[in-house]
Amino acid sequence: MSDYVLEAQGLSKGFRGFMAVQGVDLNVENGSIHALIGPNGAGKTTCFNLLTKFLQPSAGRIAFEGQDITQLSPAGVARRGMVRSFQISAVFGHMTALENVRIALARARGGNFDFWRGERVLIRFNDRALALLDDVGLSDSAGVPAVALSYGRKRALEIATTLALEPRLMLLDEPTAGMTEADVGRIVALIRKIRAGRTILMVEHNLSVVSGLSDRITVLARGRVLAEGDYASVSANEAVVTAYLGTDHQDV
Amino acid sequence: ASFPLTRARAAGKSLKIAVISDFSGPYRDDGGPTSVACVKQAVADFGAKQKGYDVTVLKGDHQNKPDVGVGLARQFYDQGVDLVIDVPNTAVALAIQGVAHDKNRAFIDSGAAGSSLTGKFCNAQSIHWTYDTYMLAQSTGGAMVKAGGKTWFFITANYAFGHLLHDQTAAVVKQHGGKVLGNVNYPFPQTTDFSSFLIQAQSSGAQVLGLANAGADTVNSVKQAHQFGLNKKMKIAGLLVFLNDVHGMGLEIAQDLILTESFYWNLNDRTRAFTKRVLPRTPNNYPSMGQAGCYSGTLHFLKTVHEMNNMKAAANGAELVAAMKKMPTDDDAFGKAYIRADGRFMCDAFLFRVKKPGESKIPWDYYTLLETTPAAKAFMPMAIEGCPLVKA
Amino acid sequence: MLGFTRAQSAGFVLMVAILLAAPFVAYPIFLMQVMCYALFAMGANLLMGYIGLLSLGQAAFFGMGGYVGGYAVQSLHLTPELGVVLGGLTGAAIGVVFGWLAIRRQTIYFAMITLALAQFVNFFAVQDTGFTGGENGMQNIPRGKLFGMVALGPDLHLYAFTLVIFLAGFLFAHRVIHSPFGQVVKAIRENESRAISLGYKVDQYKWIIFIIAAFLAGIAGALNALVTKIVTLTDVGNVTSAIVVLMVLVGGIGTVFGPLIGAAIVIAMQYYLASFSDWVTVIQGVIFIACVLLFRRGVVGEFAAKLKLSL
Amino acid sequence: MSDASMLNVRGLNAWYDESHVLHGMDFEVREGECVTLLGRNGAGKSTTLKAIMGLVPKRAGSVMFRGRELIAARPDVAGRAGIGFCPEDRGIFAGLSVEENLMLPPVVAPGGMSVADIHTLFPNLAERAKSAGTKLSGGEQQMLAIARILRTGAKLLLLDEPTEGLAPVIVQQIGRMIGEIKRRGFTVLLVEQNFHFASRMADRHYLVEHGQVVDMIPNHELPTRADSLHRRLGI
Amino acid sequence: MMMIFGKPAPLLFGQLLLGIINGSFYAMLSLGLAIIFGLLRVINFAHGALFMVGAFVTWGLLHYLGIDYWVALFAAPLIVGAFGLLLERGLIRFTYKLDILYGLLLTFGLALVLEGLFTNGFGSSGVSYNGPDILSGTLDLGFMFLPVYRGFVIVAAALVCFAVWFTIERTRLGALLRAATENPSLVQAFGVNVPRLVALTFAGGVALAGFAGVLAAPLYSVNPNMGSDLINTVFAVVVIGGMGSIGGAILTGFGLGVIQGFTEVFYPPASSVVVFAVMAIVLLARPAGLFGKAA
Ligand SMILES: Nc1ncnc2c1ncn2[C@@H]1O[C@H](COP(=O)(O)OP(=O)(O)OP(=O)(O)O)[C@@H](O)[C@H]1O
Ligand SMILES: Nc1ncnc2c1ncn2[C@@H]1O[C@H](COP(=O)(O)OP(=O)(O)OP(=O)(O)O)[C@@H](O)[C@H]1O
Ligand SMILES: [Mg+2]
Ligand SMILES: [Mg+2]
Repeated sequence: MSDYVLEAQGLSKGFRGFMAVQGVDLNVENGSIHALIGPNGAGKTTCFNLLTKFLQPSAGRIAFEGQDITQLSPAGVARRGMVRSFQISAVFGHMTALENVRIALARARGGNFDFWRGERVLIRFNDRALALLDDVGLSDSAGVPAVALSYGRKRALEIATTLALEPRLMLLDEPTAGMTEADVGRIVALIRKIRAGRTILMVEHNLSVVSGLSDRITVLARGRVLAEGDYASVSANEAVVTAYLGTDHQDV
Repeated sequence: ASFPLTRARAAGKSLKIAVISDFSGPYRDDGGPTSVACVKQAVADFGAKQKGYDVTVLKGDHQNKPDVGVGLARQFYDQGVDLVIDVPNTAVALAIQGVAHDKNRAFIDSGAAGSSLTGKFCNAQSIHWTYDTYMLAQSTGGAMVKAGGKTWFFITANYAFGHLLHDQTAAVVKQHGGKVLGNVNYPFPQTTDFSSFLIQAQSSGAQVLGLANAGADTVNSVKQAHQFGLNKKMKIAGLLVFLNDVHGMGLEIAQDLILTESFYWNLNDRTRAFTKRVLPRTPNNYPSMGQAGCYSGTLHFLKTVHEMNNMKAAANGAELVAAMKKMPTDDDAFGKAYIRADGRFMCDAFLFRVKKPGESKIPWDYYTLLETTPAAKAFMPMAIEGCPLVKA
Repeated sequence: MLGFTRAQSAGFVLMVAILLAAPFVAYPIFLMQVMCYALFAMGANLLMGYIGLLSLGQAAFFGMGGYVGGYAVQSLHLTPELGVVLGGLTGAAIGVVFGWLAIRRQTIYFAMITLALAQFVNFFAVQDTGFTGGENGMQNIPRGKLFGMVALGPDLHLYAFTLVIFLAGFLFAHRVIHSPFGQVVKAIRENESRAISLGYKVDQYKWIIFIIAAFLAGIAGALNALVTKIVTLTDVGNVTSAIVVLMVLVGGIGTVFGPLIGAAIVIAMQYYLASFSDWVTVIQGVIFIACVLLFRRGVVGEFAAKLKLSL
Repeated sequence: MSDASMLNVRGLNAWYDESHVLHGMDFEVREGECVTLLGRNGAGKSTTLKAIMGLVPKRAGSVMFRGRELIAARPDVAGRAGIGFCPEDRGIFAGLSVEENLMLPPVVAPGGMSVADIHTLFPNLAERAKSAGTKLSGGEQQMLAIARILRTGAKLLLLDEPTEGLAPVIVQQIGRMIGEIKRRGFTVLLVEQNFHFASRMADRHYLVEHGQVVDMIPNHELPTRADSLHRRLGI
Repeated sequence: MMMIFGKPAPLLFGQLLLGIINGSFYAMLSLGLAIIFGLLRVINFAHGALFMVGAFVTWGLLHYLGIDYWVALFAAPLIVGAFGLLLERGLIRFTYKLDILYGLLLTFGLALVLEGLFTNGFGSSGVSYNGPDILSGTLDLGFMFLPVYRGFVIVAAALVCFAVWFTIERTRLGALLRAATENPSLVQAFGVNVPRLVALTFAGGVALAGFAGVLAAPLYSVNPNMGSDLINTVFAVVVIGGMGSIGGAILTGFGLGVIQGFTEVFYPPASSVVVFAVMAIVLLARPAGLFGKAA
């Protein structure tokens, strides 16, 4: 088996003649935290959508753990162990935090169509669900409907839900977007904590998060890969500075 | 057992008649309030009060839904209604005819066209008044071929009623030596534009355009035929047209249309007298044949009950209807007629031509009589109808 | 019990008590029709209330269930319970096909696809005079003998039969909602993409609900054929599709007892408005408008909101 | 900088359906100033801007704009009175071209920037005038959202997180742009998450917590008031 | 005679033309629906009923006031539009914040009320209305005789459709409308009185139905159900074209008229169901309709 959990070659996607992603190669090393950065509209979210099959690529192929997943359905991709979060926070609003996590656990433990059984069979997932909520610091909110949680806590809940699937590869789309710096710190700590035993691919604009967490960075611009490497090499790259970081990024 | 809603009859002779009809939909003008008026007129003409009867007239809107019709009829019968009358729309009529049988109460259909009412679905409790598809076909089809309309093109509403009308008329046309050059089955309902079919009719070169449809469809077909100038080259035969439809088209457009009705208000002194009596009850709508049938049917029902002079027997639908069949009918709307064993009311069929605007002298003066087909020839012989009552 | 809340259990007991007593004070045929339509509406309620899909073609399942059920009893001389089962299976079978086509679409597009597909069934029903009887419909359907033994002719016998099927359907629908499956369906309604990203095959869940709704509609149609002894084009028509939506709304979308109450109100309206004759359509229209402007949550919904209960 | 009060908000309350979000906001913006509202997520910053415009379902209190009470006015009245609003989500219209987006808001008073001026300030917008609004990159969309309220002659601009989710390089551009419009005499009420950015733009900062103003810090006092900032914002 | 698929060529040319004429009614009605849906997110089930009202108003103007066709051509849409304004202010606006379903239901109820009232007032067989004399008679086109009035309908409909399309896609007013479709509260914050704009738009859409009603009065039976017969097809047109798409509604309207026209020659019984077949196919292939934006 190769060192790469995820290998994408020549990934492309056009929307009515406009190429949002064009010939992107992306290799994510096993056990690493890999960041995808780039200006707005560079195609980062689109890449995520392609990798998780929420969009069908116009060209290219994707392999996860050495197996071709280019033709899989989004649910199929998730079932293989590659799970995403969303740029806009995505929780099941009118279900409690506990129920949110339980839904994911139920899927991980077989996923079922048994409409003839009572809800109570779900109770057996409670312990594990509470443990996961505890991991992300939400143990006191288990019974709270997700809509009532603050923004930062919603993101944490989303991560707990994702973790419930025990994914081998997690794709996080701007996990800290729109958060206060205190919340950002909490999420960064959480990501550090959960990285053990899994690989993480994330899109992020917050450079301190990127520099602090990521082992490797791919910079996208106008749908193409502009540069790749660790933070030091990428931030020194002339092209990256003009296209993304700007000259005075140090003090932002 | 469920609530025994037996009729708590007062000592007096009380009778209940329910008009089940379309009061809010497309057949309202062919039945509806005018039918109720005609029924009430019959009660008055019979002299119910003077003869000591307490007659109540009820009404119900079947909304063209058979299950609503069934529900209504059941409820009416359970409330002690002795006669349900009118019911345009063959599907609803058939359903109610079944209820009448189950409840053993009398039913007179005047508004529906299907000849199957006295065919395989006939029963001892039901009478079909006024007209049916076979009679329309005989009169319009037969008389027109005789008058020289040898080649026909049909525009047919694509449902059982349209097919029946088409098939029966086509058969009559052929039987009289005519020829059918073509037919289109158009979707019913949902068709408002007939121009395509009219063009096809025109290019067939037929002499007669037969419209096997009813109501707004017929109005639309005639109106549009007029626009395309079809009426200049072909005769147009409306296989089921009521006076109200002609009124809705206006004479400018309807002129020269050929059609059959078994009643026309301006036919003779008796029909005029009847119309004069009933008009105050129905100010905006002259009765057409279906509504006149309600008058005639109600009157005959009342006369029969009176004749039987036994309210208990009269409450038995089969007995009552049998008595109605025995007694010949006579009234101002249809003159002398009778009811056949299968429940078919036997009246003459009149072939009319619609007047030109200049010919019409008074309001609603629309028809010129062309031919009369006697009842015996107009209606389907019992032998081929397949009514179980007759075989038995 | 059965996942009922306490208020729902009380409601259920009350409902059963009322339905047991009802035929002795009210008109049995009316009550049976109410139960048929309530079954039908329960299916539609699953679609509308729990996955948020509005179908404008439910009559296709109801009507075809009725035709097949009626045909089975009338022409094949099968027993009534088999007729009802066949009706349900017919509904489900059509539901499998229609659902497969429609389920990928949302909102108004879903509504329109279901409308279009139902139009084909309607077209078939109008055409085929041999099987469906065209616009004359299927008339004089016998009620037959239950399991070949108990004659259903007497209204009370048929009433008992209808009640049993209705209650079974009611509990079944309730179980579906409160099952692990139902939880996933709820999650899908809340956030579809997220459910997909967790690995749920969302389309299959929707499809199953769709088929269940069609199955219930088919059962209801066949039962209704036995009750009214007729099946006609109205049963497959758009008006019937609209009426079942109205029932769900009047009763209260997404409520447990809404379909029954909605069906009772709408059927009663058809029965009792009929004597207003000329004004039937106007009054119906006014009721629609009033529902939207004044009782948006439906009768049960408004009532439950007042009492702060889930019913 | 004059001392005339442009916007004076007193005891502003706002509700979304049942939830009470603003609990008596008090603050003031003077003519020519740039003032920020700082606060954690959900503190009610965006809601404050929306409440000023009248875009919340229910509000109470007082919103005086240039001596005129707006608390009972419809949003279009606030717009006509001369308040320009740039929402959190930018609100670029997908069905309109860039040019149509730019020309959409009606001119409400003389003294707005001309289209030519705007095109010099944002050359990108001139280049892409004909393409659909949402085909622009995030940064360009943000520029367009600000540019179109500069045209109308509105004197007070409400900007809600103009830098959110933007690449650093774009953030710098936006920063320069806000500096430029300040120079041109516009008054700005800015909601920001990005504290460093805010500190370079603003004259004064209001700290918002649970729908109330809890502190006000003039920009030059920032270094000495770090404790308050830390306590309130975790910075 | 030249034959195409077993049918004489002139007949087919004729059908093409007739299809376009029918299509112009679809186009005008679906245009109004598309505008109303686009801005108000209301699926106006009362559209057919308002079309019917337009035809009755035309008849009423002549019958009671002696006002002839040419005046009615302008007056009737105005009257129907004004009526629409009342409906919007009095009823429809209360559904804006609700699920789309409620607007649909309310307008469905409205349609029932209107049809019921007109049935009670004027009966079900309808009233007679003849078009203006100058437009009576037929034109010989070589392959068919075209009633002059139908020719007039094509021209009038095409002009109105173009004018509406132009207003919406090419003018500032149109830009405001389109923007308000996407984000009404923001447009209002810019200083535009959106509620008034919305009310006027509804009135405008309804006036289009009224205009179609005037054009239809001399052509079809003027009866209370004339609108409900058409409305299903018109909805299909809007959906096929892509909900809310103006150009889509117009092009699909004409296109579907033609498809239906040909079906009427080759297999008449299917001519109503063909619309739904097209709709099913289009929606399966293109979820948002032919010209709709992907949701
Ligand atoms: N469904 C779509 N249809 C048309 N264009 C799209 C679609 N989705 C994305 N795009 C376009 O593709 C480009 C890339 O978008 P994408 O969302 O991937 O950017 P991003 O890198 O995630 O940006 P951001 O940092 O702003 O989130 C943008 O120009 C966007 O307008
Ligand atoms: N449309 C809405 N309906 C109900 N509650 C809302 C709505 N919009 C915002 N809220 C709630 O109001 C509160 C204040 O929200 P607001 O958007 O004003 O916060 P903010 O300070 O702008 O936060 P952020 O930095 O995340 O943008 C939050 O608790 C939020 O959940
Ligand atoms: Mg993105
Ligand atoms: Mg905000």
